[in-house]
Amino acid sequence: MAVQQLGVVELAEKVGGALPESLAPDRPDDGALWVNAPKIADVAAFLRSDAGLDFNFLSSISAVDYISHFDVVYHLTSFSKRHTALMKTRLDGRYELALPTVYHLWRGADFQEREIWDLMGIRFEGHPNLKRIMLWEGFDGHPLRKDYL
Amino acid sequence: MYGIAMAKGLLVTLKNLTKKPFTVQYPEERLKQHPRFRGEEFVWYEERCTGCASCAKYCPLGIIKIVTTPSETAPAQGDKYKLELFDISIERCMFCGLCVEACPYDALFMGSGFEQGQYSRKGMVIDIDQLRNADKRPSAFFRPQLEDAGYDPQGGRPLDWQEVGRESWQWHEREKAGMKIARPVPSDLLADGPRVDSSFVEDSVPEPKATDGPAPAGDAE
Amino acid sequence: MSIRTEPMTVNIGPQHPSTHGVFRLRVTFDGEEIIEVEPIFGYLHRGTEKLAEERNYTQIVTLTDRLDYVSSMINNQAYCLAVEQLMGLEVPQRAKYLRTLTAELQRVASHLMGIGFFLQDLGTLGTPLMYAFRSREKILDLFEMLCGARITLSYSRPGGVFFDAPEDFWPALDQFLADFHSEFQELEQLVLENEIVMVRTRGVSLLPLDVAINGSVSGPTLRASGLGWDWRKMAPYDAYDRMEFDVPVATGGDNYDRFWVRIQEIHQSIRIVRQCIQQIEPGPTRADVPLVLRPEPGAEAYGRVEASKGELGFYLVSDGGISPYRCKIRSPSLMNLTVIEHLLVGWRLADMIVTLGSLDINLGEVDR
Amino acid sequence: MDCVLAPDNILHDTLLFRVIYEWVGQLLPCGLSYAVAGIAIMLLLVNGVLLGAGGFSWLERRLIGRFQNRVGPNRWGPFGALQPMADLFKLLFKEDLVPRGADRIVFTIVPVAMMAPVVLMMAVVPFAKDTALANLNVGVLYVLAVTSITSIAIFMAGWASDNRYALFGASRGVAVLISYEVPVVMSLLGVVLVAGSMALDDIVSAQTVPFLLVQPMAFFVFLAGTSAELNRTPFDLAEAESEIIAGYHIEYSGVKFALIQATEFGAVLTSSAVMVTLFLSGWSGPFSDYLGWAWFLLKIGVLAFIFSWVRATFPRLRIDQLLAFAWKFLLPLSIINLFATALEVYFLRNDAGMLTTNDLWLMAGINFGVAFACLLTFGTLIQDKVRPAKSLTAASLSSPEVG
Repeated sequence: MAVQQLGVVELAEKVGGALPESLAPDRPDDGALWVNAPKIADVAAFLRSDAGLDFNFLSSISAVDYISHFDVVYHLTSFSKRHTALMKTRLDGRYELALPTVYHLWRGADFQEREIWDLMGIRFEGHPNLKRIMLWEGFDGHPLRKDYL
Repeated sequence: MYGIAMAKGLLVTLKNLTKKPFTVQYPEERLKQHPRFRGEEFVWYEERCTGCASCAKYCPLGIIKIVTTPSETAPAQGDKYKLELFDISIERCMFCGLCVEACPYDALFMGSGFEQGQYSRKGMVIDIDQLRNADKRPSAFFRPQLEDAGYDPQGGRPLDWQEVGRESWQWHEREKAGMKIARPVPSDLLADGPRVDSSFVEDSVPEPKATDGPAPAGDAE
Repeated sequence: MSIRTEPMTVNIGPQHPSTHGVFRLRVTFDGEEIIEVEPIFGYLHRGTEKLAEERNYTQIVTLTDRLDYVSSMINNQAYCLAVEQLMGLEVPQRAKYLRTLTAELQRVASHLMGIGFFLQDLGTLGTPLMYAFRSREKILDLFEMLCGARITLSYSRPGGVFFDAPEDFWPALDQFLADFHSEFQELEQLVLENEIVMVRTRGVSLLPLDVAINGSVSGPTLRASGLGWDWRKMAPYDAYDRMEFDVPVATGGDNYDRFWVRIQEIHQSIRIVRQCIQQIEPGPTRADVPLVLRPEPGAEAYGRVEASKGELGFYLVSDGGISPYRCKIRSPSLMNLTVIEHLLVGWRLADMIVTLGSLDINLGEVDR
Repeated sequence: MDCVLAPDNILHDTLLFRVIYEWVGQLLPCGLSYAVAGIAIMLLLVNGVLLGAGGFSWLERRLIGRFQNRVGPNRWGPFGALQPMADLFKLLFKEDLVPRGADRIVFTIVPVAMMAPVVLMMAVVPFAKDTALANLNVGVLYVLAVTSITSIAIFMAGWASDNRYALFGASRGVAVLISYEVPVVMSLLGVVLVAGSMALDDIVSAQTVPFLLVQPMAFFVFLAGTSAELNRTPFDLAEAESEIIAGYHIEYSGVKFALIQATEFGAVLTSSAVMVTLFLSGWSGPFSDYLGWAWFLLKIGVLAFIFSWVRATFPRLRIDQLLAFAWKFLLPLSIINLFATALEVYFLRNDAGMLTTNDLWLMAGINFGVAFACLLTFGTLIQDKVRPAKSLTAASLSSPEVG
């Protein structure tokens, strides 16, 4: 059985039922589960622990700079249920951006969150070791941002 | 029992002691290079070049520098530019061959050498005169017409500009149909004396748009 | 009477023969035993993701060559899959086979290198490494035949592969497969059951499955911990859905198992190559795509493959321009290093080097 | 002034010394002549060892090259034979760096301290009939004593370098040397028992049957122990290239590095020489009255080949495994060997306390049996640790079931 991407409607239903007000409305219909930024860790914990979903593997975390806002994208995989899902959240503005960490759910988030902090400048609250990873401490700016030339 | 596998290992190395070494003693012996080898000495045919700078635009590193002026004779001869500068600074070149792929006129080829070591960075820039005077043994990289002619840059003779183009047969048709279709080898590639292909101008000058914006290589046609 | 001891902090790397590049570990030792590990990255950071934002879609292929530079073919493939997903391109059948074939050859080459350096780290004087290189060189020769380069290949392009294989590639490939069997057997005889290799690697640096999954570990490292998760099987891309192959799984999760899984994967890769040769049919090798691609604005794609080190993913976001708006690279080597602390603490200096070798990281990919 | 060496002089049996001494003695006073002859012999010895080290470094690199299916050094001179010269000149002209934090004096003494035991060891080894520089009656003891200097030199190097890798190397090196000293000494006791003498000359003449056959276990223990003391794979922990880069000599460069390297290669030769003398019946062989040196060199060559062969094949052990190997495997082996030999000698010797050739053959048979039994026992005991790889079962290769 090949791996399927989980339909967003089904996913939203489950998550919305368990964690009301965690899903962000009015987001583009791109097959992703749009989550309110402060709730990201809660939703992640639900996705991780729910027996029917069981997303035990964090494939990747990416951040995209849209100038007016940032999107943070989580690619999740479930080894047992053989499905994947896309979870997104949006951070408005460009300064003092912060997001709850998922480090404690998936240890694999460690370096990726550090990388996003390093290169994109999004702080992950609760990450135990949020230092720069590719660049050195004291580097000025976050080079993957669109305004960094 | 303990030690059996270790003894086996000893036998393996002992067996290799008697084998002929697989390494090649480089300056004296050389590995056979395939005709597609992407080497350093770029081969450029000024006669074929229109100065469209597709190669420069397509270079991921931007190491090709081209300065052109409209030639005085241009209106009479078509839209050819006069090249004043054609520098390839190969110290930063990564030999991806995208410039060769981008060239719509088959004017630029990869070379086949790899021994252009220099003592200074300045020496690593191939300028237009060097390109003009360079040995014209083009690599067959992205040039199926050379491959079909069985041209070997190592052993073959230098090729003239009329011999290297793909204008005399419809290579892109074959590209879409796959390798297995038999196709006559263009005999003009093998001719001894240079032969002016009168069909060249007519066949291969594309729409004028090719000079602005990255031009599609032949396969888009 | 007690002896007063002091922990000693040593920088292993960035200039160290066995850190596989410019990886640096700040390790605190108690005698020879490791009590603290801090990995430090970035010595090879070239800003690939930023560079990709200024290159067009075809030019980025050349950047991917330089990620995991011992398996460029698979990187090209992963990137091209992402672009094709982004553009909705249909890849010709022959190109799919060629990609599968070359990717498997590249996997063999990469694993040979991984095994060779693993054994080098174990302290062999380069003998298994030379035997591994003997075969790897032949693969590189095949690649040179195919695309004119040996390491930085750029063979796959969005929409297929850049060119069909030359006629003399196929006999050369057959010759390679014929030679490879005995050469690789020699390597196996030399090390696979060697008692010193056994005592050095069995039960050392254990990686339990739950730690591995939680740490986003993938590839042979994950499979050595007991989960046969292989994207080639789970979400077949290119021609893998038509290939018959097994996924080697070991349950111990120790250094030996990681080594063993790689050895077995080489056998499986050769199996796939043979099937490709049988099944491949004439046809076009590249979809009719222009050199400069322009996907729809707002389109995004996550293309993933099972690279030689693990799950390699490219997350591309387009804004309708000729270059991606964002190109995120999910590199398996970096993710596999998440568990490094778990693997190293409590073991000795000598084990540390071997464990690093068994993870088979590639710094081009870790730092990008 | 005719100087004649008194027969009770320790160097009386050394033909070369006596010739030089008596020839120079015609011109110079006897005391001076003694010194000149001594220095001449010393120079011969030192240069001989260094030359041998250079030659062996070339040989080993060529050999390992071929073991690895490549060529090895082949650029300079016929078959690259002048490669050691090229290496030497390169190293001589390199800058001689001393780290800032290093203990300069100790740091500088180290190469000499390392070189000394290697050269000193050669003093008692008989190259051919009557050719030992000094036929000490405690030759075996002397060899063992002299080799122990190495451990001090290694520790000096590690401590003086002000480098943590060097410290690792040094502490490993010392641990290894101390551990391996014990089984090596124990294994030699068996040889001494059979030969009935500690003088190397007597041991050679006692070997009507090479002691390799009479004392197989002792030979194995000695070979393994020597490998460890020489820092050669699989026991090259002290300078483990892939772990602590060069270990105790990580900070050495230029001439000092050249000396340390020469020591390492020279030590292989001198240890081989000792081993040849103790186990392979030294210089004896057909026509050994004239061709003793050739036999001697040939046997050294064979041992050096084995050293290179092993080095080209095996990975390295870990420090705890290495020490366990010494204490839990080699030491019991050598003790068993010692007891077996002692019993055999006790029962087999004749009234004069001598063993005949037939006795030696009998002992060879018994000892091989004992060795085989020991190997079997120990092999079974450690089977768990080195159980063979999982066989390629269907379960481990089938399409995965994820749960």
